[in-house]
Order: sequence, then C-alpha cells, then structure tokens
Amino acid sequence: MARVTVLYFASLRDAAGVSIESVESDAADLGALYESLRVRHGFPLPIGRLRVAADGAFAQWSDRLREGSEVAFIPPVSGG
Amino acid sequence: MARVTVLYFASLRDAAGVSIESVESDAADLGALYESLRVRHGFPLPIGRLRVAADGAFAQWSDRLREGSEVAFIPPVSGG
Amino acid sequence: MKRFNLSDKPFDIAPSRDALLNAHAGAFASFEGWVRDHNDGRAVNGLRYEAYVALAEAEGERVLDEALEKFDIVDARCIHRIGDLAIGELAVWVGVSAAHRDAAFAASRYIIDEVKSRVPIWKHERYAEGEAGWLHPE
Amino acid sequence: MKRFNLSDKPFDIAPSRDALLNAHAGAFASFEGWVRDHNDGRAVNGLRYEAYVALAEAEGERVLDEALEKFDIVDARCIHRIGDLAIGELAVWVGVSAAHRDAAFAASRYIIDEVKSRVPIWKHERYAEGEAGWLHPE
Repeated sequence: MARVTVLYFASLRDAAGVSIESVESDAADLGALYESLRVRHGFPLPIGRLRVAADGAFAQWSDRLREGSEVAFIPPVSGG
Repeated sequence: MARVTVLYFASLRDAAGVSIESVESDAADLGALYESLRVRHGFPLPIGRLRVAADGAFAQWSDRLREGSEVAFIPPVSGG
Repeated sequence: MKRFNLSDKPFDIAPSRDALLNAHAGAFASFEGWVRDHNDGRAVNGLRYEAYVALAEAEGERVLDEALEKFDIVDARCIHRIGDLAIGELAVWVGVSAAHRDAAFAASRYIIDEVKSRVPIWKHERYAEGEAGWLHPE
Repeated sequence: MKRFNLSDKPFDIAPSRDALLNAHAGAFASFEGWVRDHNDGRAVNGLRYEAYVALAEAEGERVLDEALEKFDIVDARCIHRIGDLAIGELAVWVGVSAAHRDAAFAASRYIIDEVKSRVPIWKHERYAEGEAGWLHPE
C-alpha cells in the first residue's frame, strides 16, 4: 500500500468533482492506479489518451507508486 | 530611332555616373538597348543577370522601344 | 534565465521581443495565438486556460531548450496565458531571433507546435449557445 | 488599400499589426529583418537601401495579392525601409493574420521570400574595413 496525492485537471477534475485527493492504493503501477480511479470517478478518457506525471515530471505508466509522491493524469492538451 | 529615358540603379548607376539619362537609339529591342549602353558605360552585369522594366512595369527584353517611354534595368535585388 | 513563462494576466510582448533583438540577429520571427470568436463552426464567447503549472513550466522550458539545440538561432521566448480570456485576447506568443530567416521560421514553428501538443495547458471554451467544454483533441 | 509600403524613416510596427488582428483571426505570424553587424564574415557599419519606388510598390503589392490568393489567410502587410540604416535598425516587417497557423506561417514565409527576390530594392553595405558595395546576389 502507498499513499499518494492525485491531481486532476480539466475534464478529469470535472468528473472527479475535486482537483486533488489523497489516495491509499495497492495498485501495482501508475496505470493500475488510473484504472482503479477511473472506475471510482467514471472518467471518460481511456488510459491510451492520457499521459502521467509523478512529482512534477512525466513518468511511465509502468512506474510503481512511491509513498508520498504527487501523481497527475494529463488529458490531451489544447494549449494555444 | 526612338528617344527613351533610362533609369540606373545600384551598381549600374555607379558605373554610369548618372541615375537617369535621355537616350536616342535605333536598338531593335530593350535587350539591344542594354547591350549598347553596356558598351558605352562599361556595365559589369551581363544581361542574363538583369530584368528590364518599361514605364513602371516589368517588360520583356524582346519588347521594342516605345518613343518617350521610361526604361529601367533591374540588377539582382537584395531586399531585406 | 527562464525562456518559457505562464502569465495569469494580459502581458506586454515588447519587453520579451526587445530582449531577443541584438546586433548579431538579422532575423526575428514571431507567432501569436489569439482567442477567436469561433471554433469548429461554433460561436465562442470566451475561454479559460488551465495549466498544471509546475509541469507546464518545466516542459515549456524543455521545448525552448530543444529549439536552441536543433536550430541555428540566437534566442527564443514563449509566453502562454492562463485563466479567463475574452475574444480578441492574446493567448500565446512565441519569438525567435536568428542570424538567418530559415532558422527563425523553423524554430518558431517548432516551438508553437510542441507547446500546443506537449505542454499541459487545457482550453475550456464557452459557446454562445450556452454549453461549455474542455478541448481534448484526438 | 495598400498592403505593401516603403518607408524612408524608421516606422512603428504597432499600427500595422493592430490592423491585422480581428475576432476571426486566431493566428498571427510576423517576420522582421534587422540590420546585422556582419554579413558573409565581414563587419558591417551600416547600409543603405535604394528602391525603384514605382515598380517596388507595384511589385510588393503583387506579392501580397498572391499571398492572399494562395493561402487561407485573413490579411497581410509588409513595410520595407529605404534610405540609410544603422546597425540594429528594422529593415523589413511582414505580418499575416489567419484563422489557423499553417496558413499564417506559410504566407509570411512566402511574402518575405518573394519580396527579397523580386521587389526592386538594393542593399549597399558599408564595411568596417572601409570598403562599400552593392549586393547583387547570384
């Protein structure tokens, strides 16, 4: 089990109803974490359309959860 | 014979020593006019590197001289 | 020195442009993105840009570092607005100075393309017909 | 309305840029050419631009008309300096507004390339070592 802080942006935040939450999870990696939160919050975006970041840097879906880290799921961006 | 006004720019003006002159010529076309003036002024630029204009619009070397028209020889440009 | 910046209010281009001009740079290319009154055929009243600020700043800086490596340019800057914007407001500005224009054009194009595709900034449009939505392009 | 202009003194970009911005144009691309302190490895003190004014104005206008036909842009402008310029002075400015950036970039590139190759404006450089000469590129 690891406790992480999860940040939600854009349509993910609208779906979750919060922009940040603390999550205790036994997910094997960041991809499994997203899938469990997707079920909980009903996120419309499949994992294939997202990127993931940990502690302010892009990360891999296969990265393990680090205790105390800050995880963000990055929907497709629409800058500019 | 036709009398035309000839304008010189950039290196052609430096070579001719004037920026404008009135020329009476029996040249068959604008190309022949340039060749005769090239001999007179010692222009360094061969006709293949120039364009020619008559009365403010680009013209053809094979165009005949029109009485009273304004002819300009256009060296390679270096704008910007 | 930071070359990429987020701004939560309208910003003046002049200081950033002036910082890019110098006696060695003969060419300066810039791009500006403005809030249009329509998108994909729908009338737009305004929009909001939201960023994951820490990551956006880091990734934006990386894009500019890449541009400086890939192209023979003197310097480059990018500023992106966040927050609420009205129609006609400046959303993003890119400026690139170089000795020659080939590199200036190529780098400014690279920067705006990469910023729009990689930097975590999301656009929320409010439509005249009342709806609103996040843009998550395929 | 004239879209191409020659200016015999330093000019302010702002009014021309502002004239190009409107609620339909999401993209604005611009290019500026500045007097560099060197060219082809030689130190330059300053330069002079000379134009065949009547033909340069007509040909410049033709270039901008072509850009408006070839590319899906909203509007475009170009201003070119003539006369004596010092190092660091603005020599030429191109601005293009469009709905999307592809067209804005392509048109601004087209305009500067065509202006530099077709519009009868000649550059006379003064070199630090004392010589001076007209540039007539091959």
